[in-house]
Amino acid sequence: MDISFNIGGEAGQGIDTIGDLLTQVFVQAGFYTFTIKDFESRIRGGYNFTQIRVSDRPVHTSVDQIDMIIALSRDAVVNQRERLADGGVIIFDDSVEFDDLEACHYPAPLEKIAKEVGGDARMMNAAALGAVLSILNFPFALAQEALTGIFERKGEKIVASNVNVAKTLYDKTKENFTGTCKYNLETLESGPSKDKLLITGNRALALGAIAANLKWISSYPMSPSTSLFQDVISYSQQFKIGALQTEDEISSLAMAIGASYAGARSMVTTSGGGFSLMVEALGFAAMAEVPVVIYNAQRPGPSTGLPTRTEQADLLFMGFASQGEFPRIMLAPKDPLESFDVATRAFNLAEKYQVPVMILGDQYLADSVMNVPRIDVSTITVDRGKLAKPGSNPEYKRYLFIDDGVSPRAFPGDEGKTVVSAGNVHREDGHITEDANIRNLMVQKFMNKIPKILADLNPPQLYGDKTAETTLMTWGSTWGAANEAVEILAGRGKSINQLHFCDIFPLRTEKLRDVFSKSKRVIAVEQNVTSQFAALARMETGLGVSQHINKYDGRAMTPGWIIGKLKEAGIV
Amino acid sequence: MDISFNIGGEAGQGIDTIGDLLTQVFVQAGFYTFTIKDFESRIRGGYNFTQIRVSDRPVHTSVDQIDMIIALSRDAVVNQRERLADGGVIIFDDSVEFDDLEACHYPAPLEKIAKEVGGDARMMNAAALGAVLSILNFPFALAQEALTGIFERKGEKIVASNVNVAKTLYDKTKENFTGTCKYNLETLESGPSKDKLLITGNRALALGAIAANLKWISSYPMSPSTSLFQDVISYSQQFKIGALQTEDEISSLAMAIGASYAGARSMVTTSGGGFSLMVEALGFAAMAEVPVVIYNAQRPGPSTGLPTRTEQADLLFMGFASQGEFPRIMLAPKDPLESFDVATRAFNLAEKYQVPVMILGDQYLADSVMNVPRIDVSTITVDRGKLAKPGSNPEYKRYLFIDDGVSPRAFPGDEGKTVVSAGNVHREDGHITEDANIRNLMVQKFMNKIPKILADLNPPQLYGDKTAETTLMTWGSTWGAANEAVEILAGRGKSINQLHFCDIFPLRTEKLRDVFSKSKRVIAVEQNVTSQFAALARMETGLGVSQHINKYDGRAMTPGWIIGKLKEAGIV
Amino acid sequence: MIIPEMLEGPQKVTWCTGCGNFGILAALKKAIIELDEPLHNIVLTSGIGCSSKIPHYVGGINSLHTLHGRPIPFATGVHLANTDLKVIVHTGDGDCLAEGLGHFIHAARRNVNLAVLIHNNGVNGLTKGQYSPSAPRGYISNTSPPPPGAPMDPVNPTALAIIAGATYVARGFSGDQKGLVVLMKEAITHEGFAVVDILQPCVTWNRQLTWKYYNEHTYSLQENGHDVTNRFQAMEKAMENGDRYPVGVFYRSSSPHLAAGLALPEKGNLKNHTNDLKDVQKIIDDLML
Amino acid sequence: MIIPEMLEGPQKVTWCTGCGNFGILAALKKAIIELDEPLHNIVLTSGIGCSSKIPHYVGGINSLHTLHGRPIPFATGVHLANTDLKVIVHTGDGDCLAEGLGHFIHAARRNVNLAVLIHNNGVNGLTKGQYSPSAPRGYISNTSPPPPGAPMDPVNPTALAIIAGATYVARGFSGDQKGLVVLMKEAITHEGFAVVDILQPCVTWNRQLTWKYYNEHTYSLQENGHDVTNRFQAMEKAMENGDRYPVGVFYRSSSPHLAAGLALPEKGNLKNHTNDLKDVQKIIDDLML
Ligand SMILES: Cc1ncc(C[n+]2csc(CCOP(=O)(O)OP(=O)(O)O)c2C)c(N)n1
Ligand SMILES: Cc1ncc(C[n+]2csc(CCOP(=O)(O)OP(=O)(O)O)c2C)c(N)n1
Ligand code: SF4
Ligand code: SF4
Ligand SMILES: [Mg+2]
Ligand SMILES: [Mg+2]
Repeated sequence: MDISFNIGGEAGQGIDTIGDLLTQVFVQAGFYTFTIKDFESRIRGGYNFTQIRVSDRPVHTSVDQIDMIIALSRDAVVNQRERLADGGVIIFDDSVEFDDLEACHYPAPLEKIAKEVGGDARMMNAAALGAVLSILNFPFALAQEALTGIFERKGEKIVASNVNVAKTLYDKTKENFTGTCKYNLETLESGPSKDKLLITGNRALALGAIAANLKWISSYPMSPSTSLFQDVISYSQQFKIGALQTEDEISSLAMAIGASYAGARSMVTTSGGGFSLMVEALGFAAMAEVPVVIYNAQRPGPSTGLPTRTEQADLLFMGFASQGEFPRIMLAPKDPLESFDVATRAFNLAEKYQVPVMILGDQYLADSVMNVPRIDVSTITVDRGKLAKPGSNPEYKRYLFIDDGVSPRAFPGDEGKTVVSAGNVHREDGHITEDANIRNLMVQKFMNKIPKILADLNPPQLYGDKTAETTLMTWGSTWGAANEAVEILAGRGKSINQLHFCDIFPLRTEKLRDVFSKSKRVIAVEQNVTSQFAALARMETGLGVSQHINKYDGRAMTPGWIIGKLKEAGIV
Repeated sequence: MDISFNIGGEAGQGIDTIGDLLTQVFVQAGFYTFTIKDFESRIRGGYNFTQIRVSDRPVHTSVDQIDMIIALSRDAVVNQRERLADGGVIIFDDSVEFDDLEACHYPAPLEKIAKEVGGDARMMNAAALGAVLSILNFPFALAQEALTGIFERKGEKIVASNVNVAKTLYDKTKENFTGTCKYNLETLESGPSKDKLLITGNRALALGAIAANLKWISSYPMSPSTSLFQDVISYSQQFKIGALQTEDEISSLAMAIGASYAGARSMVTTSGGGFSLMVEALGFAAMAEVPVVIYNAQRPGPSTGLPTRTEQADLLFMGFASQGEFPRIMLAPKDPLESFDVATRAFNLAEKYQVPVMILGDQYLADSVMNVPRIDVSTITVDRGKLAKPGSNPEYKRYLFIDDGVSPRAFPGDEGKTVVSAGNVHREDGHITEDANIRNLMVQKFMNKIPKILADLNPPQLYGDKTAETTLMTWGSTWGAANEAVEILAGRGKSINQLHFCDIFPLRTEKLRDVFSKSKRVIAVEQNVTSQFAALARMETGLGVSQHINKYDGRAMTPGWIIGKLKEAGIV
Repeated sequence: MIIPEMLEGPQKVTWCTGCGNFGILAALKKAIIELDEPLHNIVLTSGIGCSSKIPHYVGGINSLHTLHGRPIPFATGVHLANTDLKVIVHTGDGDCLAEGLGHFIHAARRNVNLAVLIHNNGVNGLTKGQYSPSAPRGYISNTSPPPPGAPMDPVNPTALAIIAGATYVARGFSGDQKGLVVLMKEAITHEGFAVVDILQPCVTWNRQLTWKYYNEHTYSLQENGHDVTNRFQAMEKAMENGDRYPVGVFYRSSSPHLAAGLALPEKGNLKNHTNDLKDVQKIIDDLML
Repeated sequence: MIIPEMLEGPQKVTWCTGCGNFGILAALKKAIIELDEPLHNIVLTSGIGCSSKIPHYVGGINSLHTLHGRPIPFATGVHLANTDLKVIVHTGDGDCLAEGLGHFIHAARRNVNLAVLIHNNGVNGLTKGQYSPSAPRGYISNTSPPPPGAPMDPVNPTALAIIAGATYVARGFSGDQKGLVVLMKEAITHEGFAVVDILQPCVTWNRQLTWKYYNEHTYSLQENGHDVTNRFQAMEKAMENGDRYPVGVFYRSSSPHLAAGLALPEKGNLKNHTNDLKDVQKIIDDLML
């Protein structure tokens, strides 16, 4: 089973809540789901959609073909019907007027029944669910069970009305829907998935950060990063996390660095435009060796670009941002589950090496929802790196020259130590100097960190046949689409695999070299126009990919799109 | 003849004026000069120096050995005496107390005579000049002629007092100086140089910009860029150039873009820290295709680093700054003369391709003084690029899709045309859109500019034996030191040449590939720690240099230093 | 003569139904029509936010839709390059008073000849309703949860503008079309830095500063005998906050504006001016020894 | 007890002989000695400028010498991570009022518990004397040539601070050691955003605002019966400019400071606080279907 739903309508019409409910029912019923959000940079109206893929196998990407469209507006049909699979169904609220719909498509009284039966237009989501499940012949008992689980906390009455609304539409649809649907889930029992944690990339990052003992967050809202910041704020009172919406991004990173200098694990969240404003403070964090975590949820640029859409075009910018040269770490999680892990690693790496750590997400990662296994936090360790021995030490030097470049930290407030930091070239004691020798030693101190960092980063992962002829090289959130493309092609007998990077800067190159030596062709698949990761890889190794596949319209890749591009290029 | 003078003392003691006078006399007398400034980030006191090299052959770099130290403070002796050549002389003001000076060195009553004979302590420069020339046996008649030329404009009296002071010291030194100097210029007639324009990199850029019809400059002071901004301001009333010291760098670039959108050729000046704050607006200029010229006078980073010293470590930062992907141009002049040319080219390139153009200087380029031939401005042309046909055209579209990506510009105020610009993805008419197809076309429009730009940029220059085994690869202001190193080594029979880049982004790679294929080893010589240009070259071509020579202590390279490093590495 | 059709929007408006921005858009069009300046001499600039989309909803007018927080410096450049233009800045409260507050005050003290129209809705509308710097203490939003809601005093744009040196400072209300048109026209024609703080209900996010609230809590300055030439009285009125919002002109004065202090051409403007190469050559020749 | 030797500077002072910063440094040391706070609980923060080098001239004290214009946000982070610290901000007029003006006003309205000491010399000292935002209209410098000199009004930090919401606003003079020590001590111990605008002659660049000028043009607020609790009177005094500069406390009040409005630990501080993993697990488990 592998069904895709596209729920479309105007912003503010509640397509998200329909989507949420649908997803939850399938997750409860034991399936794997993957949901993407496509919306415009406006608050009401326009045309947005949520696309949900449900499968009995793990899924990490959306696909091009839609099996069922749930349309709350005309546009929701018009914009998607071309993608409808053979035998697909369009359900639309019967308040929407169409003259030109094929017979099999189904005008459902979603809003009407929600109001009449549930007494609340917001129960449209249950209504839509009823219609969808009915068309699929999904056993209502399973749906009822799921609905009960979902609304349990809100009380019996809510459960009852929702079940009622859903059942009404379920039955009405049985009567009125004249088409047939290619999926018939009549005999469906519970699916194989035990993954019951529905989570977005942003929320997983937020929870990972909190688990990693985040104590300070200062941000300025910017799509698509804002939900991470808001999530942390929503938990801030429970955990006692200092959280402040600042006047701008300059201030947000400056405050986070200040807080970290004073001993609190700190982070900021933003997107490319906001990161642009953080560049100067990034260099300060590096120079003063103050650990900090920066999350950039990328969106298409340059400039304001497409504010609510997805791209991976800030890689080289972030890799070289700020004047001068210094070690930094960049991590790009592939999906919500890896996001949690990346967040916890980010803070440990930042403090171990006293460098800025940047997490590169994008709108696709940030807003996608998938169900993942329960995350067990008991194994999480907080490694604060080298700390100065407690007790009075008037000789304490914050920037002690030391082989691996990492000097023990102390914090203001620690009795008997003076902690002096500056953005100028400084001596071991932190006081500023223009001495050429000290300058050289300081630069070398910085550079000495890099080999240790490299050894501590994760190498890339090779997916599929190790000896394949063709390799797709990916990083970050495009993993899912490429991974499925490789699976499909391998299934068709093609010799293809995938080399995927999460830890991208500094770049571990052993495996990369190895793959280049074995593959006949390496193809960079990137959500940008200039193949930035391939450029970075070439800068580090001299090895150039044979081909590039680039998507830069702000819409996420799909396996089908990648396969299409590979075909166009005559590769498969 | 090739003499180096090092004039040292505290900030505020007037070492610059001594240096200026000395340089002017030698230039008047027909020699080539090259002067560097080494100063601390403080206003008074400390230890600064000016180092002047005088030669009968063109010189473009300073050297390690000093022939004569003119010391106004103890430090000026202590810090330099190790570098004194055999037979070198130290002149120090007799108010400075030393117990430990060798006999040949000369305590001169500089300040005393300036006051007594000239009636003004500021005439110490003439006094120092007198002493220096006397020791060199430089014919006083030549000096008198030069002094007269220099002070002519200030009136006969000033000429007379200066000549008097100089002559007094000249004579006194003849009496009192007991050492001998290895240089004896007794028989000196006029030198071979006709280059009478003494100019710094910053001033040449300022004049180039004005010649290129700069009409707006908005900057925030930052060493080592400030003198360019101040130079333009000093001419602003004469030429009617709008010039404003803004509240910050964000504002300065935003204003310049606004002014350029409205039709005025615009520029901003800054250093790396200020450029960090301009990154967001840089992306806006790119997205809205508003031409603008940005000058970054680099200094050692990260962060505040060494504010008054030199480095070339912002190359990759500037190459990839700002979220998203867009064409940009980067030019790095090698010396003051090329600076003038680069400034005029920068504005034409910016307007021809409607992209941001960045000039990368550094403290070494900014503050170095050399004498160059008279610059003839009559050949300068202002190419404003494609402009929309005058006259009313309601259909005018600022971002018309067009093969080469460059749409004709119009300006607000032009009757009958509406000029709409935005930092969001926009349609041809400038109004914003989220349409995927238009987005793709816009990205392609941007990318289409790159081949044209590349063809319009200058290829690198190969200096020396075209078939040499070893190539030094350089860019920007390190040209001079490397060039002389190559000359010296070639003179010693080594097979070595130099491949030098002024136009660095996008990178023209034909000649680079050619050189890599012919040279046995290419060595990157860069004023940074990570060999950024070599990294860029490898990113573009896959070709890696065999060796790196890096200087990152903030002090300029010398030919001797480069040769030393080549020897250490066993290359020469 | 400008007729309404000429200003018809090139794009469909994307604001929420009932948004206070509609009133501002309507007033702007009326003001432009009544001012009867040649359209090609008008430039709308804006930052980023719901409010800052306004250039796309007015036809036939030059515009520069810039960066979040930065419309004032961009507009300053436009204005100084061509002082014949009437440059109007549309900016949100987040735009102008958070990210852009420094620019706002510096432009005021420089008395830059701009008309700055603040669409003040107390929230970051476009990023989904976080409290903005003009939200009152205690205001509850996603980023200012209770207790205590927004834990800080709001920025007071009119008071700051007056202190900083703005020479025309007023407050309008999107619900008071007639009054708003007058204020806009005055701001646009005023020679110097003119600010109109416009109360603009955000019907989607702001449940506190609503149409109803403003209808009940605003009163006219001019109808209540306010002396616009008295800076301290203006300040006192500008500092009224919380219960009652005066609407109208707080302060008006005249002092040299920035353009008068820069080396701009006496005739024409920078845009069309050329540096004389002969003069450049002369400088170079004079520098020669 | 703190003895002067403990504060001896780790570095030789690099200021010009006669610079007003010496008086500020001396006053700071006295204030620290008299306050008798444990030294490890004091943090000096600064931006970039001559003035901002001060942390290197006081021994035994934690410091964070930050970026031009940004010491206030850095200091805010330090303070909130550990509210036991006394965080002092040294900032120049260019630093605080040009590059950093937005932060200054936002910190004031948030009433962040910091002591902000502005070394106000009317110029960018360290970059060689360009006019700063506090230079009077007409002030001549390399970037403001005559005519007309600086073509704009100065920024008035005390007036803006009062309007914005600062709860302690004063002016000191480097030449008035005794007075300055008192103001510094008050600012450091004040609970909330405290500003001391310190008149600091720059003997190298500023030929207008000199020792002599200030000696002749300052007068004491407190000796002339000023009511520090009256915001409008404070404003009126703060707006006095040009001929006479009042010195002393303009305004003092009390309102909740930012730390009180954030989710900081009731006991201890963020620095030493730990998120309970059990609670994280519970959130995750609750999220599960
Ligand atoms: C540098 C930067 N930071 C953040 C954003 C995200 N952003 C877009 S609009 C907005 C706030 C809008 O609020 P306001 O200016 O009040 O306008 P409104 O939507 O309320 O009209 C923000 C924070 C951005 N575009 N650029
Ligand atoms: C982002 C940035 N822009 C510019 C500078 C250059 N800069 C260093 S100090 C300074 C001005 C100093 O003036 P002020 O703050 O008044 O301090 P003062 O030297 O007068 O004490 C400037 C502009 C910088 N360091 N960083
Ligand atoms: S979110 Fe608020 S400000 Fe934005 S369009 Fe909707 S109602 Fe208007
Ligand atoms: S330049 Fe001015 S402010 Fe800086 S140290 Fe010298 S006198 Fe003091
Ligand atoms: Mg708003
Ligand atoms: Mg200053």
